[in-house]
Order: sequence, then structure tokens, then C-alpha cells
Amino acid sequence: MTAQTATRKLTIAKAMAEALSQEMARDPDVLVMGEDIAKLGGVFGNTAGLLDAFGPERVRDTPISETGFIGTAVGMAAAGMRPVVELMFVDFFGVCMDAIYNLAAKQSYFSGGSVTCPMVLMTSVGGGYGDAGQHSQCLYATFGHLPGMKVVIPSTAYDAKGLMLSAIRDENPVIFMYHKALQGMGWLGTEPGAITPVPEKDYEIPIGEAHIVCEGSDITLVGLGATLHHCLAAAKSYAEKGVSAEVIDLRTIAPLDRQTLIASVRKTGRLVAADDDYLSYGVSGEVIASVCEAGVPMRAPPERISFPDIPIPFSPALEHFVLPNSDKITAAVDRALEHGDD
Amino acid sequence: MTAQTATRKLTIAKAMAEALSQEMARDPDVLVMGEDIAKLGGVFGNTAGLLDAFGPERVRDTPISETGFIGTAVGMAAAGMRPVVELMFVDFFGVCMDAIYNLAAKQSYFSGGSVTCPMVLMTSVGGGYGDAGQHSQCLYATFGHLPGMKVVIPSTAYDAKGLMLSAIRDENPVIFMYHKALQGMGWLGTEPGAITPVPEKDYEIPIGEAHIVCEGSDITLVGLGATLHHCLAAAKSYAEKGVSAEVIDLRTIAPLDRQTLIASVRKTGRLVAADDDYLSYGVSGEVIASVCEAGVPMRAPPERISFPDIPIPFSPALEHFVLPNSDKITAAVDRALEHGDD
Amino acid sequence: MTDASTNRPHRILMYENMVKSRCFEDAIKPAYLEGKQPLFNMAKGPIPGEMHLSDGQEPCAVGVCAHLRPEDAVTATHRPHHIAIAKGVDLNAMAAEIFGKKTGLSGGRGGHMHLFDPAVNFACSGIIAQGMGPAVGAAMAAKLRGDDSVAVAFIGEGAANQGAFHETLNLAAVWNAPVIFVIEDNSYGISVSKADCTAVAHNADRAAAYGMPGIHVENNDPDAIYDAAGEAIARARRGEGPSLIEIETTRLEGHFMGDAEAYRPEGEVERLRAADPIPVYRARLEADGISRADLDAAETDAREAVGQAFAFARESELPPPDDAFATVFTEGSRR
Amino acid sequence: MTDASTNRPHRILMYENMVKSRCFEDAIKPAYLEGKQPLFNMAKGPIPGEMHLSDGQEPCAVGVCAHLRPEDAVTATHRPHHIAIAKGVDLNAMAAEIFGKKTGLSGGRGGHMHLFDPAVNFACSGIIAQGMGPAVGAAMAAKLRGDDSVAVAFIGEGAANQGAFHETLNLAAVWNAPVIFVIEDNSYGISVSKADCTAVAHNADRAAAYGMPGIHVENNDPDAIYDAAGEAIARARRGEGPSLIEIETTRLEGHFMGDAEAYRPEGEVERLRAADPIPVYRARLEADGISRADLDAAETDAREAVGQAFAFARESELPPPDDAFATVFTEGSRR
Ligand SMILES: Cc1ncc(C[n+]2csc(CCOP(=O)(O)OP(=O)(O)O)c2C)c(N)n1
Ligand SMILES: Cc1ncc(C[n+]2csc(CCOP(=O)(O)OP(=O)(O)O)c2C)c(N)n1
Ligand SMILES: [Mg+2]
Ligand SMILES: [Mg+2]
Repeated sequence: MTAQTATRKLTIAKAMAEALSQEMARDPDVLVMGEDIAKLGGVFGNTAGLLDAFGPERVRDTPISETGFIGTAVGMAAAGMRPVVELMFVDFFGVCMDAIYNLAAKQSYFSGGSVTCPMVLMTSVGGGYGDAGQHSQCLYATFGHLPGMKVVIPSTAYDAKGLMLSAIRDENPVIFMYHKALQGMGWLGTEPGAITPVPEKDYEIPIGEAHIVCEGSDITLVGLGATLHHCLAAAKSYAEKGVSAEVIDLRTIAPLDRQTLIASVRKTGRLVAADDDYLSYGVSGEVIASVCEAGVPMRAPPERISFPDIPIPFSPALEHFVLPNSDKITAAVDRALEHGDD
Repeated sequence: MTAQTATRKLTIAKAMAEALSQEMARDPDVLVMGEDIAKLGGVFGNTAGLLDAFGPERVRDTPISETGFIGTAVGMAAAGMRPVVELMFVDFFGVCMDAIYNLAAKQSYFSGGSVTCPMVLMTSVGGGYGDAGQHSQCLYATFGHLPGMKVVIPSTAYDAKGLMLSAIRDENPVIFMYHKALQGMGWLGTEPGAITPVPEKDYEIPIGEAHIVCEGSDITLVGLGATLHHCLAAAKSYAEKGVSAEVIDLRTIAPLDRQTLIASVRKTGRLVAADDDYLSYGVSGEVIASVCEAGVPMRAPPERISFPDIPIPFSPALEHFVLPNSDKITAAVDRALEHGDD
Repeated sequence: MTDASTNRPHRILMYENMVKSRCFEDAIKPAYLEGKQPLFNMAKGPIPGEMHLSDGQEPCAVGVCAHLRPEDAVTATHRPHHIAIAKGVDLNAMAAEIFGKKTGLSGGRGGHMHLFDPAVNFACSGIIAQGMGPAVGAAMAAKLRGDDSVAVAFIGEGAANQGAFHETLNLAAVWNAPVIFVIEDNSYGISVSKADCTAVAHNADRAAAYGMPGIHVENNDPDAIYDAAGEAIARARRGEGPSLIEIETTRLEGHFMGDAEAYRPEGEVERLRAADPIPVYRARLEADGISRADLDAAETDAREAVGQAFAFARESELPPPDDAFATVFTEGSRR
Repeated sequence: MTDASTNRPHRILMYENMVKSRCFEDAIKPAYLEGKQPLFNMAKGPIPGEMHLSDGQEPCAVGVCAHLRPEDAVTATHRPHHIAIAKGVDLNAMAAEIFGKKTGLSGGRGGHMHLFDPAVNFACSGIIAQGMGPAVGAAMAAKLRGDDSVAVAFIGEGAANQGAFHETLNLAAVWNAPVIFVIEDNSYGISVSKADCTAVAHNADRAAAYGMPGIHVENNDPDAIYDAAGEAIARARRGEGPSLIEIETTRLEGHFMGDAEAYRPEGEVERLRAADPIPVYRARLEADGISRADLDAAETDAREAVGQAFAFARESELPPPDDAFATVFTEGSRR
């Protein structure tokens, strides 16, 4: 069993479902709500099997009423339950953001800590499969910018399970973003690097800590979700050329682990940050600003690879031209490496 | 008349109302909709007099249905009208953001430019008067981050009229943010510097261009709305000390005028950016990132003064402690000036 | 159905809470204007920000809350004082919160639109209709735990045109949640009259769109409200699901303090004040034979409680500035 | 009321558009699966992304749109093909858009959920109920300009639980907008049945909450839909305001292509297919004496138009990558 466990590989979808299932078995206050999460098991597979295991009281399909059921989850959380709700695509935040950022995220503060809001909002992010401008966005910074909620995004199945268990047990609202290009649904295609061994045992991954995926001395590459894998691919190609890149997975967008970023760039003196959210007022810009305001000496100007400030186009001929990828990261690294030690 | 005009001073509220009134007289397609904008003339005075002048067909009070009436405005705009709608407080974006960012902002792109969306969304921002966490936010970056809309914020009555005329005539959705601390409603108190001479004539202020309010050589101070006035106060105090600060008013958040920022810091070598929106993934961070990624040589680490990543507290004892002000900017400038030319 | 006219203890308590609520608002008025005169500036004085008074709407609060237990949840709006008082929110901590003091319900972080008292399950919000979801959630939590407590969401008639109204009523009905939605129809949303923005004469009729009972209560009548709420709450406790109650009430003050109210028709305020529910209710109670002594005692108790609360609020310290950074997140996690 | 049974030109056109729509979907199916086999991967092939087919819902589109002029606006949903075709959207440009080609309606930027054709005032959206506001806006623009054109918003029954539904119906009623809201009730929102998420049996009954007529049309019947829509649209053109029409229809395919449909009860699809509205309607037309020749001709025209459109789409070029940056903003301004 343990032998099999050690080598057992899961997709992020299955890792999320396992974390939910294990926590629901452990904690009777946990329940799951959202569109198509019960009978269907979730459009993206992350609630598969829960209805059969825990029944319709604790695994609830909802009407297409995001404001209604997210607000309802906040009331359940205030009453001591631990709801996990799904917003099918993060693109839909516009119909329900008030219940998230003005209600859930501020309940602890407005009540001086006397009323808590332990809830998880799971939501799918990312494009690259031709789903166009209302079903392919990431919106990391949209959530990271607003106080009172924690925001996490796993880049592997291992992280997905550990972050989900931490998220459910956290006393605060946690936005759990899962990337469609990593999810492991056959019909979506998947980055193989996201499918990893996942222990069956209970384990947590701390929220608020970035993860140094590989250490390096010449340049710091920062990514999250899908772009983490692009960074790893780029790092690999440079390793062959004898260039040592340090790759950091943000894992948590809010609160942002600035110390880890600053320490890394202090060491390497070069920074390339990559994310697939819109560029302006975005994740990679915040990474660059955080490092620069700390006065870290740089050997080259920091660079960012993000999605440009345009709606996401449908045609693959257009979408793949503008999406971040490892080639774009490599080009930025090349530019950074051209700068010697001045 | 012209003599009087030259010296005539207006508040931002009156300048907005004058721009609306003049454009409604000039262009029959312009109409105004929102909560309490007709009979009441707008909670913040920016639509005063319009109902009497143009009647209930073109000046429409709405139900408390932001998604409904903003979506309606998009349909009107697609049909060739030029609606100006009010979202009373930007804090309410959460109940209607879909109609703004996913509908209005993407109509041109989704239609390949064959359907336009010439509409203005006026919305009040800012705190400092004890209105607490759901009525004091700025959310500049929340709007600036999402593509397809232009975002402007005037710091003076002169700018308010010129930006409003440009916004109404623009073929695209323009978010017009007006700051309550600058609005000039007696009951809100007002920064005197925002009340300026305003020509009665028709004039536009270009959207997308930052404004160098005063030139300087030792440090660049960047602000917008209320913090622009804090920057000017700080600059004044340094002028007396023989330190020459260049002060830039962003005026437009999206598209951001990076060239002007970069050119200024190339000249001064020092940067302090200040805004009253939340810090992380915010306006000042984007200013810093944009300058640093351009490889501008700096004589000191760039600094930002923003609202911390916390909900806005009610008690004045708390709110005024965390709000940006000219003292905080001055302290940052002092730190920057300590750094010599290394 | 309860016969309110014979239910003396409730009626005296209801009257006392109506008076207490009005005394509270009467105490707010001068305090709010301190430092705001001669030129009214919302930022100034011991109580900055917007101030939404509940004068005239007391019957809605007391008639409904008379049926509630501490464990029953109530969510209210930007105009929350009368409801908070009727639900039994700690009056000292509530007053202190409105003064932005350390001893306030949330240590001065929330202010008058953000009053939270978990001891009696009360919360409110400054966003129109935002409290409706949380009320459904509190009701579902009770249902899932198998106890018979209920939740009540108070909203104004203006909120009945907000999308959240539709989504939460439908969800409550589909899930058969023990929740009661109470509309305080004071016929205005700021300056916009109900008639100018609502497609039906009575919002109670909208209940049919969700297959739930819709009750329309006229004349701002505390006893009629008490009876209607009693039935709806008993129904919810029996597991028979949600109800919608629409109450015709009156807003005797402006939308918020400082409102010039130019949008009101000639003489409206005078007409409404002439029907002030507090003297009207006292007269009825006397006519029904409740002794003046009992009613005077109730008034005295109410006045004293409010006096104490404001004294406590004034004496309390402002929070230390660093408190601004506390309680953004709740520490710890369930292990 | 129009007597549809004698209104032959409309009925043949309606039949032709039903067939054209079905042919279009039948042409999509194999094209969509190209490159997605053996392992179905949505990202692959000439048509990536989600694909929501309208098989079975053709009567809703043709019965309503038969009454519309090019200047009448229509907003549709994520499942738009049948409606776009019935409204007269350029078939070549529509097919090319779905293939992501330069010659597409928006040059490949929008894809199948974002079809815009200003020539016939058609638009659709991937966000549930998002099109309802724009329909009210188009209707108000017509009203303010004083012409008698109308707007129609098509939604699914699942969208009737979204807040935007409530807000837009209320606003349309308050402003007496010439707009018709049409619910295509195919009894599913993805996997969730209407019964499991809707508090009323008939969404048409919700019209009463907005003081507007609510019409329930049974049996996916093109003629009944034609009649109901005719009245509602005439009413709107006469300035008598909005209506809500709810149509019982059927979704013969999955929610999107690739949907395993395990949530369907045993034999449901077979039962629905047995009542496929296209052969049913053809049989009725024949019984009513419309000649087979006329109907065959209509089918042939439909098939040819679709064949041409797909040929055009396939032959067209992909857009140059830089097109991604164009039309984010419309240049110029009104001077
Ligand atoms: C979503 C949202 N829109 C607008 C507002 C601004 N606003 C505050 S109170 C109010 C009027 C509310 O009317 P009603 O619901 O009848 O409550 P009342 O003030 O009459 O008690 C409005 C429009 C808000 N707080 N939230
Ligand atoms: C606001 C929003 N929530 C959820 C979704 C995801 N979604 C897409 S289609 C759909 C089901 C819609 O059901 P219905 O309105 O009945 O239309 P149908 O698919 O049956 O044509 C859902 C939930 C969405 N696109 N927008
Ligand atoms: Mg009201
Ligand atoms: Mg459906």
C-alpha cells in the first residue's frame, strides 16, 4: 500500500477530489456547492465521486446564481460550517464579486474577528484551448489586489492536494485557482509535469510561502500555475548550456511571499517573471516592483512575460501568438544574460 | 464674459455637470442614467441641473439594478447612442462587473470592431471621511488591469471637464473615476487645489497622456486624484529646501503613459509613486515595474506609498493612520535623497 | 395565529424596543452634528461618514424580532439600528462602534453600517441586498444541523430590484431553507420612489415567482407585523420553508443625515410624522388596557439604556492606530 | 392573431431555417471532431474550444425570428447557431468565425460564443443572461428614436435564475421597453435539471413579478411559437411594452460536444429524438397541403447554403498573428 502510494501519480483534478473527500470524511462541517459539482462531478473533475460518497445534503448542485450561493456559503461559514464552493470559470467573477470581495473577504475585519469566514472558492483559470475571451482568463491580480482573501494556485497535483487541505482548514476565505492546462482532464490536454506522485496521507502545504522548485545562481525565474512549467522548461534548456536558473513557484498570490523573491534575486541579480494574466497591474509587475523597491542590486533590467492587455482571442492563430510560453521566457533570459556584471 | 470665464473657478462636481450639459446640448445621442442622478442631481452633484435642462427621457433615474442598467447602456451604445451611466460608488462594482469588463469592454474586440461601445461609466472613489470599508475604496487597479476599457481620474476641475468631454466622445468604454475628497461637495470637505478655473468653452484633455504638473530634476513624484495633491504639497516643501521634484499626474490609468514616466525618472533618477488604492498589484507598483523593466538607472530604490492590503477601517483613528498623505510621501523622498549618485 | 392584542408581555417589549430605537436615533442626531456645524462636513465630528436613521421603521424590527431567539440569525442593511436593538445587540458596544471606539462591536473597524454581534447572530452591510445570501446560509446551516432555528433577512423595497433578491429567494425556495425575507417598504431608495423603479405595486406578489407565501402588511402596524412574522417564522421552524413579508412603513428622516429631501412631495414629512408609529402604538396599547405605568416604565428603561450606552461610548478610548492591521485575517486553522 | 396554418410563406421559410440550422450543426460535428480523435482533446482540430449545438431547439429560433426585421436586435447565448441563422446572420462569415478565420464575423477573435453581425443586429455571449441588458438597451434606443423596432433576448431556462434576469425584466417593464424575453426551456443547465434548481414549474409565471404578460408555449411547436411571438412582438411595436415567452423545447445533443450525458435518465435522448421537431414539422406541413416539392426545395436550398458556407470557411485564411492586437479599442472619436 505505502509502496503503491509513494509511486501513485494523480492529476490535479483527482488530487483536488481526494483532498475534498478526505476532509469531508474527517470534518462533518465541510460541504461542497456549485454548478454541476454533484451529479456531474464538476465540469473539471475536481468533485468527482463526492455525491456518491457524501450524499446530496453535503454535495449540492446549485442554480446558476453565483451571487446567491456564494453569499449563502458566507452565511454557512459564519455559522461554523466550512463550505467549499465552485465558481466554474474565474471569468464569471463579474456576476458575484461583491459576495466574494465585499462580503466574505471583509467579514473578519468588519466584525473585529468575532465572525469568521472559513470558506474555499474553487475556480478554473487559463486558456490555450480556444475557449475565447469569456472562458480563458486568469485574473490572478484581480483577486490578489483585494484584501481579506488568500489566493493560491497549484502547479502540480502534489501541491493541489496539500494546498486544498490547507485552504479548507484555514479560518479565512481562500480562492483556490486551478489551471485548465494543468487539470489533467483528457479532453483539455494536460501539461505532463502537473501529474505527480501524491501521497494518500493527509498533508498540508503552507499558504503564503513561495516554493523554490530548483536552485540556481545566474537568474531567477518566477512563475505560477502553467507558466511555472514554462519556466522549468526554459531552466532545463539553460542547464544544458551551463547557465544556472533558480525557478520559483509563487503558489500563493496573496499574501505574496516577497522575502523569498527578494532573497533569490539578491543571489542571482537577474529576474524574469512570467504569468498568463493580463500584464498591466498584474502578477509579474508586482513581483518586479517588490524586488526593485527592496533595493536589490540587479545585473540586468528585470523582465516580465504576461498576457498582453487585450481580450483573449478565439482563433488558435491569434491566441497562441499572444500566450506566454517557454520560448518567450527564453528570449527574456537571453536578454538578461547579455548584461554582464556592471 | 470671457474675462469672467478666465477666472471662473469650479468644483469637480460642477465641472462634470457642465461638461455633461454642454455635450448633451451638442449631441442628441448622449443620455445619462443611474441611481439618483435625475431628481437628486447625483449624490455627488455631478448631474445637477440635467433633468430640468434635458428632461426625463435623457436623464433617467434607475432602479438599484446596476447589472441591468449598465447592460442596458451597452445595448444603447451598440445602437449608436452615447450613454453616460453612474455607478454611485466604485465599491459597488462587485454587483455589476460582468456588464462592465466582460460585456462593454469586449464588445469592440468580439465584433472585430464592427460594434462599438461608446459609453462612460462615472463612479466615485476614495475615503478619508469615515464611510468605512464598503464606501471608501479606490479600486483603480481593479479596472486598470482588465483590457478593453479606458480609465481616467481627474485631479482638478479643469481636468474633470476636459476628460469628461474626451470620455463621452471616445468610441470606447471609459471609466471616469472622481475622487470624493476632491469633488467639492461642501458636505464632503474638499482639497482646495481641486477647485480651479474652468473655461466655459469646449475643450478636451487627451486620454492616455500623463500630465507633468511641475518639472524637476532631483526626484519624480507620481500621483493621481487625491495623492497628486499630496505629491504637490511634498514637492512644495522641498522646493523651499532647494530640492527640485518633478510631479506627474497619471490622469489616465489605462492605457498607462509609460513613456512619460520613464523619461522623467531617466532625468531625475529617483521615483516615489503614491496612490490610495490597495498596495499589492496596484497602481504604484505598476509605475515602479514599468520604470524598472525599462532599465532606467536609479540613484535610489523606487518607493511606493499606497493603501495597505487591509479593508478600510471606519474609525478616524484607524483610517487616517493608514491613508497615504504628504508626510508619508515626504518620508519616502527623504529616504530616496539620502542615496547619493552611486 | 397569535392574538397580539392579548399578548401583553410581547407588546410591552415591542413598545419598549420601539422607544429604545427612537431614543438611540435621537441621541445620534446631535452627536453626529457635533463638529459638522456651521458647515456640514461628513468627515468631521465624533461620528463621521454616512448616517442612516431608522425613525419610523421601528415596527418592522420589533414585530419580527419579538419572535426570534438569540441563535436565530438576522441580517440587516445600511439602516440597521432599529433591527439591531430589537434583536438584542449589545447596546453599549453598538454605540461605541458608531463612535469608532476600541470598545465597539468590532473595535471601530466597521462603523454604523457594519455592526456584527455573534452573541445574538446579528450582522448588517452597506451593500444593497448583500445580507440576503448570508441569511439563506445561516438558515441552511441550522437545517443541516437539524435544529429549528431560522434566519431573517431585512431589506428595503429598493433592494427588491437587485439581482441578489431573485437569486436568494429562488435558492431558498429550492432548498426549502428556514428563512424569512422582510421588506421594509418606506417607499424610497434615497430619492427614487418605489413607483418610479418597481414594476409591481406590491413586492409581496413577487413571492409567487418562487412558490413561497408572500404577505403584505399595511399601515406600519406593529401587531399586524407581529402576527404575520409569527406565522412565517413558525412555518420556517416547522420545516415548511421560506416566506416573503412586505411591510408598508415610513422613513421619517432623510435617506441619511444631511439629506435635503427636496425630492419629497409638499407636506409628506408632516403627514408621515402625524402617523408616527410610536405614539400611535402607545395609544392603542393604552386603549387595550395596558397601564400607563407599565408603558412609562418601559420608556424610562429604554431611555436609561440608551443614555448609558452613549455615556459608555463617549468615555471609551479610540483604538490604537495599529489596530487597523489586526483581524484582517483570523489566525490559526482547524487541525 | 395570425393563423399560422394558413401563413404558408412563413411556414416554408421557418422550415427551411430549421433545416439550415440542423444542417449547419451536422456539418459542425465532424469538423469539430477532426484532430480530436482518438483521444478527445478540446484544444485540437480546426475548431477548438467548447461547442454548444442547438439540435432540437430550432423551432424557438424560427418561430420568433420570422417576425423580425434586420433592424430589430437579437441577443443570444452560448448556444447561438439556430438563432443566428434564423435572424439572417451571414452564413459564410459565421462559419468562418467558428473556424477562427480572417474572413469570420470578427476575424476569428470571437469564435462560436461571440458572433456579432451588425447588419442584422445579432449578438451573443458566453455569460449566462448577459445579453438581456443589451436587448433592453437596443429596445430603449429604438423607443427614444421613435421608430417601432423591437429587441429580443433569447436565454435558456437556467438563466432565469440569474440576477440579471430579474433586473432586466423589472427595468424593461418600468421603462416600457419594446423588448421580448424568450426562454428556451430545454430542461437542463449543463447537467442540472430545471426541476432541481427552479422554484416554479413555469418561468412564464415569473412575468407577473414584473407586470408583463407571460406566455408558456408547449411541445416545441413552431406554429405555436410563431403565434405567441407574433402577438408579443406586435404588442411591443405598438408601444405596449415587454413580454416574456417560455418555450418548452428539447436539447437533442449534450450540453457541449464531448458531454457524456450520464446525468440523463435512461432512454431520454431516444424519446426526445423520436419527437425531433424537424420531421414532425415537415409532416404537419405536408398534412396541411404544402407540397413535398416546395419542402424538398427548401431542404436543398438549406443544404447548399450550409455547404457553401463551410467551403468558404475552410478555404479562408487564418488571421495574421498581429490581428490579435487590433480592434481592442475602436479608433477615433466623435468630434
Ligand atoms: C449595490 C448597491 N447599489 C447602490 C447602493 C447605494 N445605496 C445605498 S442605500 C440606497 C437606497 C436603498 O433603498 P432601500 O433598499 O429602499 O433601503 P432604504 O434606504 O429605504 O432603507 C442606495 C441606492 C448600495 N449601497 N449598494
Ligand atoms: C454567469 C455564468 N455562470 C455559469 C456559466 C457556465 N454555464 C455555461 S452554459 C450553462 C448552462 C446554461 O443553461 P441554460 O441557461 O438552460 O442554457 P442551455 O445550455 O440549456 O442552452 C452554464 C451554467 C456561465 N457561462 N455564465
Ligand atoms: Mg426604501
Ligand atoms: Mg437549458
